[in-house]
Order: sequence, then structure tokens, then C-alpha cells
Amino acid sequence: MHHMLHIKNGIVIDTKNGIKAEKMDIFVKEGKIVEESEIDKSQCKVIDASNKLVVAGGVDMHAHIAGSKINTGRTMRPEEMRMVRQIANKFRASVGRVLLTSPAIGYEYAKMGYTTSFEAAQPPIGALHTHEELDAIPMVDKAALPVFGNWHFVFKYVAENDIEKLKTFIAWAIERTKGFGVKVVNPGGVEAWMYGGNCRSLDDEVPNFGVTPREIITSLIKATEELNLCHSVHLHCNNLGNPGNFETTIETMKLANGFSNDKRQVLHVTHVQFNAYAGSSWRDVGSGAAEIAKVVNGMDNVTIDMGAAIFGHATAMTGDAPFQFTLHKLLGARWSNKDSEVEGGAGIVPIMYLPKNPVHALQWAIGLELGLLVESDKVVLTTDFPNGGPFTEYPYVMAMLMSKKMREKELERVSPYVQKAANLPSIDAEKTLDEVMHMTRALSARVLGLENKGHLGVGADADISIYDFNPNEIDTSNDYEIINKAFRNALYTIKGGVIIVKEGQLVDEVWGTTYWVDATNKVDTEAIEEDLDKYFELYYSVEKEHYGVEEAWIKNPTRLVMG
Amino acid sequence: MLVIKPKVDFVVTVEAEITPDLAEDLEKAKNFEVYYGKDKVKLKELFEITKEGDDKKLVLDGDFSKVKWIGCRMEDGEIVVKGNVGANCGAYMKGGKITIEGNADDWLGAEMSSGEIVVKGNVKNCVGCAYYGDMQGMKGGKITIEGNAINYIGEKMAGGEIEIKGNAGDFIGTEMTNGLIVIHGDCGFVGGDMKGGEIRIGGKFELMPTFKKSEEGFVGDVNVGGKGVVKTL
Amino acid sequence: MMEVEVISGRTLDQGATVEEKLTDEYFNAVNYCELSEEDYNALGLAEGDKVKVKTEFGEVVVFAKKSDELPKGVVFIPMGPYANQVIDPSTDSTGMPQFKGVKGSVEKTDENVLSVKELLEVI
Amino acid sequence: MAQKVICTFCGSVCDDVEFDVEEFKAKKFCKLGRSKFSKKERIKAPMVDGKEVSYEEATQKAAEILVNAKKPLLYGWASTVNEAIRLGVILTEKVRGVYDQCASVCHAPGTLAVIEEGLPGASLGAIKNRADLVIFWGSNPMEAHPRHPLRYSMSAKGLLISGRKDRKVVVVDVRKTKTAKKADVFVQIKPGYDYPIISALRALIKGEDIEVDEVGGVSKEQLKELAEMMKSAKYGVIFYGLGVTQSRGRDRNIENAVKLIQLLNRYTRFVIWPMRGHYNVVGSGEVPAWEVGYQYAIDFSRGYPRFSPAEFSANEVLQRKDCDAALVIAADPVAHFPKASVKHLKKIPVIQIDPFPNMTTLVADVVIPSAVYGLEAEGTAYRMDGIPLRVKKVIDTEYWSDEKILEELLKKVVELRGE
Repeated sequence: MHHMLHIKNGIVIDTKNGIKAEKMDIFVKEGKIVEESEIDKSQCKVIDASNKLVVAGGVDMHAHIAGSKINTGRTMRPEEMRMVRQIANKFRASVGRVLLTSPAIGYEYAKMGYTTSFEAAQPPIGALHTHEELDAIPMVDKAALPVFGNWHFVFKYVAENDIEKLKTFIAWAIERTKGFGVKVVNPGGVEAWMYGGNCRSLDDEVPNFGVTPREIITSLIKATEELNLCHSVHLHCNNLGNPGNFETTIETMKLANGFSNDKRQVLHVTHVQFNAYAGSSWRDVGSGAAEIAKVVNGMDNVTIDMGAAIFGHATAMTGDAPFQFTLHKLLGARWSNKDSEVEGGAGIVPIMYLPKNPVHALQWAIGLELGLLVESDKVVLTTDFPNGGPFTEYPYVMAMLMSKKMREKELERVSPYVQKAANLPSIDAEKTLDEVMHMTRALSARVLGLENKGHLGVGADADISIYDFNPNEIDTSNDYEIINKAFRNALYTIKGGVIIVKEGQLVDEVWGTTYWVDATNKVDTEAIEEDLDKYFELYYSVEKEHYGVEEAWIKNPTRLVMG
Repeated sequence: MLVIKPKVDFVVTVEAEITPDLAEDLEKAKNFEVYYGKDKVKLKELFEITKEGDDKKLVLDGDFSKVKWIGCRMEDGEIVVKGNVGANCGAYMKGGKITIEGNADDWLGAEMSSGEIVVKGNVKNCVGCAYYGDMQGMKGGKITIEGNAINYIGEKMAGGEIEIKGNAGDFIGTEMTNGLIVIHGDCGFVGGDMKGGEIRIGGKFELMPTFKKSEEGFVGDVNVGGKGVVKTL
Repeated sequence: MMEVEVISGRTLDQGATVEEKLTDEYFNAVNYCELSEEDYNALGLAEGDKVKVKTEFGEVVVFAKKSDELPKGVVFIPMGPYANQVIDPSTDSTGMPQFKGVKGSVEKTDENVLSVKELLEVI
Repeated sequence: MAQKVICTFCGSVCDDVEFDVEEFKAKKFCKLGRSKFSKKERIKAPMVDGKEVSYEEATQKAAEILVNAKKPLLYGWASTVNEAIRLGVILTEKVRGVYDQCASVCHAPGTLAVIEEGLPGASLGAIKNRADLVIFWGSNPMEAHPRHPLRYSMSAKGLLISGRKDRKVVVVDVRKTKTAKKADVFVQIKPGYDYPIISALRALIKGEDIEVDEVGGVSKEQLKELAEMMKSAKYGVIFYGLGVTQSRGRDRNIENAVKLIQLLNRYTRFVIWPMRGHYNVVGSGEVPAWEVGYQYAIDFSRGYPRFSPAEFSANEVLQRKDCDAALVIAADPVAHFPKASVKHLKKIPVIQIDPFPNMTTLVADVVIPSAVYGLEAEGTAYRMDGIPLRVKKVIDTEYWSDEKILEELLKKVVELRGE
């Protein structure tokens, strides 16, 4: 139910608006945060938040929550679905260990005080499927990022160095897929995989197209910036998952040089943990996190997210099909693959991170190192769900970033290999609560270009989470157990002004919106019509007029027109 | 010892995860919750329960072919089923003994790690197998079938012993890594992707073409670099 | 009588009439058994003749047809209610009955081919 | 005027076909699709115990049957759209019944193989663009998916392939089917020997010798040739069909085939894909997978989903007499299930939702006629390769759509349960 809300006496952290653990009241009307004067106090529901932390709802800017990949993952792994979180009652039955059902995804985010989550890789031709699953996730706002980096249209326009047509194509494609921005996964590498290969360096040529990952990335950044989309290019780098790949990652980040945007980064490099390995083989693999952090910290136009690895079960699922095959060979595990028309591909492999396994322990350490060494205004907290592990473990990561003591305790149970191959044991830095709230709210919202998310200023969406501790009284270095527990079970989660969670329990079900970006006003799609017709006739297996998603097919869409 | 008799002919199956632990307390046993279709009911609503003596033993007297999960996860004690029994009997069993005087259904002793199961009659499929998505089937203990079995015997088996006195169907010891399967009669496909362990067969069988003849029998499966042994009894 | 393996499967006619189950077209699309020329001749069959197909799971009378697709010893009945009288219903824990490769026999018969409705009555 | 429509017959879901509403005439369709888009006998009105009633009354009676049952089976779903399937899954969860779908007697063994080994596959567009070797294994598209060879596989043109001549086509089957007659190579096998043949191929591809001269009716020489052909393809595909899933070995055949594909990808590119039957049988597995975690054979009696084909697949449930009511939608189990299963269906209350009278209508207590998707109602369907397509509504009808019927049914179930 929609109420006017008066959240009273809470201790607010709102980094975007410079509020650092100050006692203040928050007012909510019609799903938005409003001035006190807008509220009729006699009609208003009061929430006493005395001595409790009040922040904006968490924003997960990179997770795999919807579409054919996670659903094939569920199908492949019935053992994942045996964990029962909730039997059917007022709410839907909810099951899943790391891979969750769609209702469970919404419920678990809500319980943690997260209110927004973005699907980070939407196969364009599968867009309707992705949207159907997004529509099945209750509680949170959502969106999906279509993948561009191996799409033949992109290769063609990059090869022709025709940025205008590339821009037009991007605008067309995002509109057709009801997508949110430009996701790039192993540019060129997935096309090479169609012939059994990969593009591991920025200058490997894509078979039959004469273009390189370097050119693809640069052109996509240029086009995205000229279109001035709300979100930048969102890049899964080449050479993922291979020892020594941190150099590729650094070289890739430098491609952002020369581009700028006064609102946000021009390049977001995602789940960097998987791209931050030093060494030359799995025998001498080490952490490249410090070198990467140095580069990111020295640039003002690149952001990253951690892609932290959590010990326990996970499922690797990416558009990086050649990497997934490598992982399958490495682990001898089940393997699904999907080559998709002329758009790229994807793969899925179950994995389990074991503390005593040297490589896994190193991956665990590297994720945390990135969170610690990169400035808090440039690194978002993620696990690349479900690749690095469950998003339900974000509270663990939060606590680890804030407490060296907790890290020391955890280091005792992991492979000693970490001591020599990683930086983590020697890192003294501890993030503050403000910083961690920034990394999970204001920053992720800014990276995505969502102006009404991640903060509690007037006009913001009334997505609010309240946690059961007083930030002014907690010692985050020592009270890590309290932190870890409190962030798992929000005292209140408020979504669009509706109380959906109370004391960690679901109390109401809401359906968030699905954002999509419309930049077609900035281009004339006529310019690429002939190319589209030709490609659809020759290389697609569906008709062009049946390709894509209409807004009316989406449950609760929000169209964002690019200015 | 408790004697448990069905009171009615069951319209749909009953899921009763009963173990010999129940023998300790009659009241507790009577109020033990089981599923009858969508209804959660007390054991006493469906079964007549009487206590005879103090040993840790259940005697299931009657037709239990529509009762599933009997003896699941049991650790010790004894269960005797006087008639037939439903699916998943003795699944995940850790110890004790189950004797079934009639026939058993699918998934008998699935993923069991210790203990003993004896079936006087026939059994269906997936004896000692791994449930879907799990990496290992039976890890220890012994299953003896006096009659026949159908398909999927000891799939992904990692230890223990399965002995079938009669015939069996297809897919014996598929992806088996350890343990012993003995079939006195005939069976169908044997040894696909077998990595280790031993299969001994008394009658006719169809071995995968990917085994190599050696002094100790046939060794394979070469597709997985297996060291499994298949030989005649 | 002849020992055979019975298989069932889709055909174009069966598919094209599958949403008209209570019509003669569907009846004609599924009420026959194909035999290899060798088996057909061995049973002394001719156009319009009927055969009784028997397995451990049941029996059914269907029209006999000659086919150049089948090897000797294998007979084919289009998927549907006639085939389902004789196929192996057990799923062996997989959920899938064995619709193909069921050992049985075929013999020439004068008995009538039941209609779809009559078939349902006898189940 | 003919307009482009999307065919709702088989898993090929052809979207280049045309339909003239005024003349009620289908163009470019195959024989199967034409039958779908033609006028035929419909169930006239909702019925309870053979008497015509309103939709209201029929859904009320259906809701009562479902709510009163200890364990209802809700089966079918392959020939309806995702929007209806989703409601069906939620309905099954509400009444704590068993959800099963047509794949159970079709391609579900392939799903079990996905659990064991995964599914290294490709969209049909990727295959038409790249595959220089197409193997139909126990599948016969000329009869079951007539336009598949033309649009996606045998003679389809694409990026690297200019047509039939650039492609080698192999059929592995027990019969010399119509498809086999069009192939370059036909490998005739003994019924039930797919599994050992695949094992032998794996060994030969790995470079291991096999110590037998023949496997399942195929000579070692022929196996070696096939292995070599697979290994030397640039991009190969196995399209498997019911010949594999419905015969001896079932899911294990496919599991073994997936292992073969895994191995082949160490040498070249190779994919495998099932020739799914009904136009949205993929959706009837995908929807429950995201809603409740599993594709089929799902039991909700405990208030949460559990998966077990041995216990909760429709044929097991029926043969074990483990359901006391059934809702059948967009399927005809009385025609397509073995006799032993049909026996129990005849004994319990049955609700049927379908546009057309069929054998299940003859045993149903409640019959609820529905609109034909693709023609009279729109919604989302997944082609055999998982590609989503929105099937269209091109003509008006008085019939309720499955989605509307289920919405109403769900509402009434909630009311009856006092929630």
C-alpha cells in the first residue's frame, strides 16, 4: 500500500548529498522523497528510525538475473534449486542456493535493502525472454544491457569507420531490445570462437572482418558518447580468466583516454577480479589488482566493479563463450554454450570456490583488493552474480572492506598461496561505512546514469533501506559481525514508498519498473535500413519485423528519452 | 519396536520420512508429520501404530508401495517392510538395516553412505544412484536384491556394494568411480564412462565397445581413461 | 506370426490431422502399421489387409502398409492411440515411456480396426 | 490481403509465412502449418458433464475440482503461450499439485542430459550461417518439421554457406526416412543402440581403437568414417529427435552425445540441438524454470517445488495412480499416452482447456474451449532454439484465451481457498 511516510530520527548517510551519518527525517509521498511541507502529518505513517542507519536502497549495477543464461543455469543445476527459502503462502514459493528463481531474486534483494538490479548481458535476439524474466522478478526496479561487442553490424561499421551508422545502429538496437546501454563482452573474441579461436589481445584480428578489439571498443565508446547515453560503454574485457590478463585490462582502460563526460565515466570495466591476474600460468598466477587500481585511480573517466569471488557454490555464465569452454576443460564440469545468430554467444559452467584451493583463494583476495585499493568513487561492489557468487553475500563483502580484523580472520582459513601471490594480507586500508554505502548506492546509480536512485534528496525515488544499527556508535573495524548481519536483514526496505520488508521479513509485494533507453530521436534509422534488411534476409533466422520487443509487452516500463 | 499398519488404501502417495528413531517414543511417532498429497497429517491418521518392546525397530506391516522416503537418512536401527515399499526408500541412509520382504520402487538406497538394504522381491530403477545434479551416488554400505532390477544400477557409485541375484536392465555402473556391483543373472548395457570400481556379471550382458580385454577381465571406459573392471562371475 | 520390433513416430499426415482427432482423416493417419516389403510379403499381405500387433503390453488391430523405409523385422505405427496400445508404458524412472523399440509380433487378421472412440472404450 | 503471421504448429515457429484473413488462406506454410491455419471443428462452448455452460460456471467447477483434490496433475502447456504457462505454474503452486508438460513424452530426456552434461548449442541462425556438416540423429524433419531443412539446416543459405552443396548431410536412424533419402550419408542402426554407437565414436575421435568389428549394426569402418567426417567439419551440428529420446537409453543417449560434442570442440566447432516438437514446448519448460526452478515433473505438495521425473512426470503420476484430478491444457494425453496411463485418467475428474475436440475431450468432466494462439490470440512463444517470438492475433473470436481462462481459474481458486 502507498502511504505518506515520515521516517523519523534516522541516522542518514547520503553521500551524493553530502550527508554523513546525520540525524534527520525523511518524507515520502507518492513514491518520491519530498519536502516536509508536502506531507500531511495526520495521514502519514511514521517509522521511528531512532539510532538506525537510513540509506537509499541498494543499486546492483551488474548481475545476471534474467534471460536465457541464468535459466539454462537453473535447468542445468537442479541441485541448486533444492534449497527452500520460503514455502508458498501470501508470497510465492522461493527456492535456490546461489541460482535463484525469479521471485526469489526479488525477495532476497529486498531483504538486503536492495531495490534496483540490472541484468548485465542481454543477448539481443533473446531480449523478449530477458524481459519476461525481468517481469517475473518482484520488488526491484530493473533493466537489461544488450551485448554489442560481437554483433556483425558493429564489426561492419567499425571496419568502415562509420561512426554515424554505428550510432544509428546502437540507437536502433537499444530501442528494439528495450535495453539500457551498450554492453560489450570479449569484443571480437566470441566471433573468433565460431571458428574455435578467441581474441585475447586488443590487436587480435577478428576472423573475416579485419577489425580488432581495440577498434571495436574505441568506436563503441565514441558512438556511445556522441549519443550521450545515460550509461557508458560497459565492458567485459578480452582475455578474461587467464593469468597475466591484468595487462590487457590496463591497456583496455587506457582506450578511454581522450573521451570525457561531465556526468559520468566514459568506460565502465566490469567484474575486474576476473581480469586482474598477474603471472604467466596457473602455477605462478598472482594478483594484478594493485597495478589496475593505480591506473583506475589515475584516470577520471573510468569506473570498475569488483566481481568479488565468494567461497562456495557459483555458476559461471557469460557472453564470453570461448572463456566458458576453457573453464569447462579446466574443471571437467558441465558446459552449455549458445552461438547466437550473428550477435555473439554465451556459455555456462558450474563452479565452486574453495578456500583451500590456491587459485580460488587468490580470486577471492583479488576481488577484495580491488574494492580496497581503488578509490571508493570508482569501484562498485558486485560479485558478478552468479559468476563470483551470490549477491546475498554482499553484506560479507561490505564487512570485509570495512574491517582488517575480519580479513585477518578470514585469511587464516584460506590457502597460504594468497600470502605470496596476493596483496590482501598487507593491505591495511579499511573503507568507511560512508564509502561502502557510496559503493553500493550513489556510485552505482551514477555509473548507470540513474539520477533518482542511490540518494535521498528531494525528488529521488523513495527506495529506502533502514538497518538495525547506529552508524555513529558502531566501530566498523571491530563490529564486523554486526555489520555482516545487519545488512542481510534490513529493518525496513521501502520500495517506491511501499514498505516491502520489515525486520528482514517480506510484508508486501510490489512490482518495480523496467527502464529502457530511447535514443532514436538522435539518429535517422533510415541510414541503416538497407543494411538491416540485407543482414536480416541473409544471416538471421527471423524476420526483421518480428525482431525485438514492443513496450506494450513489458509489465511496467519506463522509457528514458536521451537528451 | 513399532508395528505400523496402513489404515486405508491411499488415494495418492504418502511421503513419510520415518526412521527407527521413532521407535523410542510412541506418542512422538503417532504425531510424526507426513505428507498425504498436499495435506500435512499425523502418522496416526493414516497408520495404526503399536509399540512392542524397546528395540530400535520399525515393522511396516502391509502394502507400503504408495509410501515414499521410508528410512531416508536413517543412521541406525532396523526397518522391516512386510510388503512392498515406495520410492526413495533408504535414500541418503547412513547406517542400520532395511529389509523389504516384497518389492522396492525407484531410487532405493540412493546416495547412501553406509548401512544395509535387503530386498527379497524385485526392485525398479536407480538403485544406489545419485540424484539429478549430484556428483556421487552410493558411497558405502550394501544393497542386496534377491529378485530382479531394472535400469540405472549404481550410477556414479563411489563405494559400497550392490548385489542383484536375478537380472537387471541397462546402464549398470555408468560413471561409477568405485565400489562393487554383482549381478548374478543377465543385464543390458554395462560400464558406460566407468572410471573405477568393479562389476561382476553371471549371465549375458552388453559391454560398451570402449573396454579393452585384459587378464582380469575388461578394463575401461577408455573414453574417460577409466580403470573400471567388468568381468564374469 | 512374425517376431518384430515395434517403433512409433511422427508422420506428416498424423501431424496435419492432430488437431482433428475425431475425424476420419486422423483415423486414417494413425491406424496402420508399416512393414518392410520382405515382412509384408512373408505375411502374405495385400492392399487393405489388417494385422494384429501384439506386445507384452497389449495388442491392436491396424491396417497393413508396405514401406521402403524399414529394415526387416522392424514395424512402424504412427504415434497416436493405436501405437499406444502396444508400446512399453514404463518410463524406467525417466518419465518417458518407451515409445520405440518394443519387442512384439505381427500377424494377419480379419478382426476389425476399432475407431478412435471404440479404442478408448476398451482401455 | 495476406499478412505476415507466425506459425504456431511445430518448434520451427516459421515467421515468414502469410495468412489472408478475408479468404482464410495460408501461404508459404508447410502441410502442418496449413492445417493449423485452416478452419476445423471447434469445441462449441464450455461444458460440465457434457452440458453446455458459461465460462463462469465451467471455471468455477474447474476451480472446485482443483481445490478439492489432494494432488491434481496440471499437464500440457506445449501449445500455448508463456503468459498462460506462467499462470499455470502459479496455479499449480497454489493448488499444490504437479506441473508437467508435453516434453515429458518428447524431449525431456534431453533436459536430463542438460543436467548431467550441459547443452553446447547454437541458435538456428548460427547453424544456417556456419554449419558445413548437419547430422540428423533419430530425427526426421521432412515429416515433423517440414520447413526446417529449407529455413535452418539442410539447404539454408547463410554467412559461410551458400546452400545445400556447401553442406554434408548425414542421417543416423533405424529407418530410411524421407530425410534419410535426402542425405549424403545414411547410417542405419539397430533400434536401441544409439548409446554404444556414440561411445564408440567418442573413442575413435579421441584416437582410441575399439576392439569390436561392429556396434549396433554399424561396421567399425563406417564408424571410423563418420568420426573422421565429424572431426574434419569446420562447424558441425547434431539435431536429435524422438528416435533418441523415446527409445532405449533415452536421456543417457543424449548425455553421451553431449560428451561427444564436448570432445569434438577440442578439435573443431560442433553443437547439438533437440528438434523440439510443439511451437512452444520450449516455453513450457523455460517458464517454470524461472518461476520455480525446474522445467517439468514438478511437485508442489509440500508448498515448494520439487523435481523428480520418476515420481512427478505425468506418466509416472498416472501409472502410479498418484493424482486424484487432472487439468489438461493444450495437449491430448488420452491420444498420446500409453494405455496404462490413460486408464487412470478415465477414473479421475479431468478438466480440459483446448480449442479443438480431441480424445481427452471424450473423458473430460469439464471442457473449456479456448482461442487459437497465432490466429485468435497473441502471446510469447519460444522457437525450438529458445528464440522468443510474439505470435499474433489476426482474427477476432468469442473464445477466451488460455491466459484469460487461467486468470479466471486462479482468481476462483484463491477465493475458494479463502486467501
